[in-house]
Amino acid sequence: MLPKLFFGYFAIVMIALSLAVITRRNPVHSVLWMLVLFFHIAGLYLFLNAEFLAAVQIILYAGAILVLFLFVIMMFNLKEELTAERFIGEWPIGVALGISILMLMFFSMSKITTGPPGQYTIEAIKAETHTKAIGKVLYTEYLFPFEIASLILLIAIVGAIVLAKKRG
Amino acid sequence: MQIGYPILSTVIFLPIFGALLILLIKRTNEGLVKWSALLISVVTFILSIPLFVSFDKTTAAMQFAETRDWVPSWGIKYALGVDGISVLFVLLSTLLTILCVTVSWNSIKDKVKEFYAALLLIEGAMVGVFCSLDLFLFYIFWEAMLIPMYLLIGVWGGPNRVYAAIKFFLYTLVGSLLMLVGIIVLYLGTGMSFDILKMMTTNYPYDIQLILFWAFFAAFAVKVPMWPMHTWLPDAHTEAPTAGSVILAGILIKMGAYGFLRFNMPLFPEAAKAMAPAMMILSVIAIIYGGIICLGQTDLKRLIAYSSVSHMGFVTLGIFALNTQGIQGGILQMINHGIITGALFLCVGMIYDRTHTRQISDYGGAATILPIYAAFFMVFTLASIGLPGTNGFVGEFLIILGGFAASKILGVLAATGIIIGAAYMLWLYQKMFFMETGSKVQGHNDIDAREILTLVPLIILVFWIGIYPNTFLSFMDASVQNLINRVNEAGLAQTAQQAVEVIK
Amino acid sequence: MVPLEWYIGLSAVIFIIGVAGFMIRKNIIIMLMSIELMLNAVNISLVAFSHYLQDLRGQVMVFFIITVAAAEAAIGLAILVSLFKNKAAVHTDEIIEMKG
Amino acid sequence: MDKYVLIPLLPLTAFVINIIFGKWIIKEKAHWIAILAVLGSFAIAVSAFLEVLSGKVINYDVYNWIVSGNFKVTVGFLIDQLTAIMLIVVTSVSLLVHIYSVGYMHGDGGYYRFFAYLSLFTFSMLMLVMGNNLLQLYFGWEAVGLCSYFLIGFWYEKKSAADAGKKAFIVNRFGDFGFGIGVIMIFLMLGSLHYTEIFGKIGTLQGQAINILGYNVDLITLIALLLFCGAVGKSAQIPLHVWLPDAMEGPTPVSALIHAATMVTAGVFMVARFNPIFNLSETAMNVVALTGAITSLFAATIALVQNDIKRIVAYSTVSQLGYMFLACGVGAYGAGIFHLYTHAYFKALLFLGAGSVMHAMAGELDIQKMGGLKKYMPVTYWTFLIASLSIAGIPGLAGFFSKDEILWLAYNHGTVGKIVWAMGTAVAALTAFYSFRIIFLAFHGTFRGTHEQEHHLHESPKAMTMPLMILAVGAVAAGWVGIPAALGGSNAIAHFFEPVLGHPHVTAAHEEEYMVMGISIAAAIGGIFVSWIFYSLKPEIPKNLAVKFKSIYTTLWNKYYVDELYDFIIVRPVKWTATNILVAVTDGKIIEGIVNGVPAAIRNFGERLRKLQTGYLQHYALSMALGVFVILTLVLIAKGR
Repeated sequence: MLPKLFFGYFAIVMIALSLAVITRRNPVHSVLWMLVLFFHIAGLYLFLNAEFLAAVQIILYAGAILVLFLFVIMMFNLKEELTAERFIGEWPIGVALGISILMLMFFSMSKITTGPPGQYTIEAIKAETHTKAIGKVLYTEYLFPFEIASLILLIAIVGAIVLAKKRG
Repeated sequence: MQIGYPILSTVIFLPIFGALLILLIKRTNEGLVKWSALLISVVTFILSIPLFVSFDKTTAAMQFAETRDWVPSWGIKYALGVDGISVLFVLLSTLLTILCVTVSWNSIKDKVKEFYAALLLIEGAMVGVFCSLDLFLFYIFWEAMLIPMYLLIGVWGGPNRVYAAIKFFLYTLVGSLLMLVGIIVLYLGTGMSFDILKMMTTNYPYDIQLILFWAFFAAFAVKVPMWPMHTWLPDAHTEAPTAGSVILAGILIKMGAYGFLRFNMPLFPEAAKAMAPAMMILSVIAIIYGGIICLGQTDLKRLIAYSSVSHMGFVTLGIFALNTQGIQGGILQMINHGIITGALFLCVGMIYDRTHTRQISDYGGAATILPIYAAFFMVFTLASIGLPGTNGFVGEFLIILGGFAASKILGVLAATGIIIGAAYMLWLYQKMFFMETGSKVQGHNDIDAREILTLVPLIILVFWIGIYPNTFLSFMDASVQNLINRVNEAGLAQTAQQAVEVIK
Repeated sequence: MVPLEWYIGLSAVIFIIGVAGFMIRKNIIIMLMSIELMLNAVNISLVAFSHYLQDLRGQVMVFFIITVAAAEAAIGLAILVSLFKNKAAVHTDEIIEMKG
Repeated sequence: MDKYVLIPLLPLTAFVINIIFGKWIIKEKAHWIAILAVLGSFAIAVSAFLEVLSGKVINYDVYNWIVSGNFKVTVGFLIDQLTAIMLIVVTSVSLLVHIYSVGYMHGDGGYYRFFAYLSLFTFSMLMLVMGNNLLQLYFGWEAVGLCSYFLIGFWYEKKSAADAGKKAFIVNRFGDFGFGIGVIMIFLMLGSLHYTEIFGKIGTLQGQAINILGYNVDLITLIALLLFCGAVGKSAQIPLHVWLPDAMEGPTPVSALIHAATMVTAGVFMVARFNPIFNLSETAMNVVALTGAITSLFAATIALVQNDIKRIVAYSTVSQLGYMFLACGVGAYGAGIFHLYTHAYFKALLFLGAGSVMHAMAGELDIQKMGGLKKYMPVTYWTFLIASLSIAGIPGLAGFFSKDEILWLAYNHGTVGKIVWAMGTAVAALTAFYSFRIIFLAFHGTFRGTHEQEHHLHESPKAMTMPLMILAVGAVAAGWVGIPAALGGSNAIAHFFEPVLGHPHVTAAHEEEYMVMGISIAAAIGGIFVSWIFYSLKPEIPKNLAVKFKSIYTTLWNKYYVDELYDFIIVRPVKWTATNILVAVTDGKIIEGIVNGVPAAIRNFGERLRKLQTGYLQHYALSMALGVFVILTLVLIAKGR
């Protein structure tokens, strides 16, 4: 019962926070609400025995990406933003479409059938520690995608510099 | 008949590589661009001469054949070869390209290296079309040719060039797409093979033949162009630069008729036989219609373009007469038309370089100012109206003979085309060269040595074919006979096959 | 034990909120944030699957997604910066060069 | 290689040399090459003639021209009696005209060109008469037409000359159209185009009919008439006679050579050559005879009122050609060719004489503005007079014998023969009248031209009068080879032709022949007499007549309005169709409409579709979401089933 209650709290708060993120007029507020959301997601990860991911979530998302967002927002004229129209004229269509797709998703959820469980039981992970377990998988089975991921990051760095650099 | 190099591949790819090479030359160095284009085209022509010299005239089989696997999993091969029907076109292509290079020497001043590269690319693709023995390869060359031609018209053409280029492109593309569908059907019907020779010996059911016949017809009839798909031709010719018109008239529109001979007839013999009367009627309409409409033209190039419609009507008439004289005459007339109309466009280009007008009414009295030019133009005019002793006569006579043998009425109607032809060509000649000298003609120099040298090879061919056509007719004998046998016997073979099946 | 469906349902809701945010907001920054929302929603379901199927591959996937999200945010914001420099616009109704 | 090939080859060589080098190197010496070549041809032709005279017939192939399947044609030569006489006519007249032209064309800018064309013409004409197959005949046929085109339009700066050349070529093409189809029919029916094989097999077609648009037509008649079509065009018979009078725009030597002596007679030659075919069809023969007779009368009446000296002679040529066809039509091929042969000399003489007059008059052609030229140019006068007497049919001169032979044989050829004989005799009277009209108006009386013209009057140079005199001898003596038996001759020429052309056997008595002869002599003398009264004695009579019978006069003056008729029913409608229907409507609207209509519809659709492309990011996002929704729905429905 306790886990369900716990989950219920998380779920309600996270949905509320998400809605806040997309509805706030001031982008800074959105970012801040998002920060709170990310902490909650990290919490949910802990709840699911993914300690390493929880840490990454906070360090990377909360620490890096959101800060990046904030920096960019600082460059813009917030005053204008506060008076501008928030939503597009066709927003009800968007909402309706979103709800429709959501209905479809819920409808199809009943058809989910899970495959056979794998070898990484909670006990096994606990015995090996989560970080070590995920590291093992990452550097053996997923070595090649890992390298590619690093390449993507490299390209992102170069790209970001090229794009944001003043033309001259 | 052992030749040390794969001659067909060389003739196809030498100009293509040459074109790439030219693109690497520095833009400002126009002299080098021109000379290397000339060199490449001349070398290509020289390399293609063995086709003429060591061609074995006794067999209908494919000669100088080359076969390599290309995409084995899809049954695509790199197969080349020529027979008596196609060999002359290869030679004509390589010859005309040289003349196109020389005639454009001074008239193209803009984007020079791209122009010559496009010209050479077209040459390679054209030869490829005539040599391909694999339908896939054929289609690639067929479409590849379209792009540089489109550019030739669209970039170096006259004031209304974009419209003309797009019209040309759309027309041919629509036809080609229908053919593509046909090719895919054939591919499946031949057991996953694009081998043309294999298709030539396969008998398809009659209904399929009929559908495929029309699919291929769409592509080829547009190219020819048969009436009523001809309206792109005057626009394209009028707007194209001289070299473009020459290539267009000389080779490109021959591909349609060549396609009839290479695909429509041997692949779908029964359908071809059944559709022959319809084709002949369309041809005769083209002859007369194209001729009469010439009388109403005011634009020099447009008139010659419409005369092409009329002449190609003769060609298709001969081809679909389905007898030896008709088909041989048709093939010969294709060569003739390539020479004559090619030459006429060269001539028009030369005078256009001087006067910058295509309006017939602006001319007059040119024979006084440019006597040598007038003499050359006269010879081609006479060849165009089929005067005996010139090549035009041999072709037209054989076609009318063949056409008359197939259908008396159509033969007679086609013969009226000769009267009309004389009427419009002489009318044109009179307007351009006789009577008082027009103001725009005044004060120009006669054609120079370069231009004379451009026209002389064609003059020689005009009389060579006119006086001793057997040099060329003998190339086709075996292949044409083979084709006719195929068309005539296909029906029998099919019935025999059905009979065997019934017995089983 | 919380059923798997709950996690997926939560993930779906957040995903759709992200989608809706992307669709209805004019501000490009918010739109980029909506994308982050969607990615996180997917992450949640992946981690949940990983947990329930006792397979670490889901978490590895999340790891990659975070990487890509970081890259995406970097590039997206860089584009935004250069866009702002050029047009001083952060609203989508101000950027309609693609109008036919 | 043997000498006969050289007959056509020499002029061809001269042509090639002159046309290529004439402009820069040869220039004023062009005539040497041309004359030497024709002289060589003439010499060989004479030797060939002598061989034929001794009974030899030369027939051999040089090389295969066109071979296609079972169709095979060679270039080859046949020299029999018919060809031999033609060779003599062509080369001799050509030689004289060449010499004459040295004087006539002196100083013309296109001197080398003129001689080159003359050589080319001689070559073509020789190919025409020497060919041993139909296609080679056709080759020569078209090639002489081409030369005629070149030479009529020789002074191309003049619109009328350029028009006349074009008209000649195109009108001839109408005839050649029929001729070409005839050639093809012969090949399809008989499988060969060689004379020997055609004549050998033609009998097998007798009685066969062919179905044309539901009518059964006798095959041989059809073939014969198709061939005759060509002859009608080339020899300027009704209804294709319109080009010949206009052809007088060319230099006069050309008119003499091409439009009087040689090319225009090619039609007669062809009909005679194909006499085995014509003989098999009564209908075709009658058509030939009547066409000839009608043309003859028709042209003669027009000639009565014309004032242009060359046009009168041209109409007289048309008329005389009609005579020759008349002869062929009654089976008297030999007589026809005989007339062709004599006509070549006296008509060439008339033209060259007219040229000489023009030379003196500085290009003036109107006989009303001449008069009294006798004393200024005696050689021209006397030679012209001899030619006129010859053409009028005064006994003893060449024209008399050939004309008389034709009329006599026509008279003996049944009903049709009687009709054409009557017409022929009428024509004889008219011919005498208009020929002497020229004599009286131009050479007698007083000069009516301007002062400058009168001052300029002179006899022509030697190079021009020499040929006139030689031709005058021909105009007198050429007929002596055909003196009929009734006048104590042996009619040698008829016997000479008999192996090739046959000879109708006439059993009628000499008395009857004297009667026919007497009528035609009377007609000729009567014509001359009336002419003398009209134009020498009482010049006011013709003027009064012209006023009195105004409608007839204007009809004749306007040549029966045939040109206008053709212009109205053929030229204009075709041009109108070309510009107003084909260019404007069919090509411009219908085909282009369809062709441009489809892309236009597509573009229109595209224009509307483009509106969807708002450029608004969210709209794309919305449509993406919509797509996701639709696809998901479809997937779920598909899975649910």
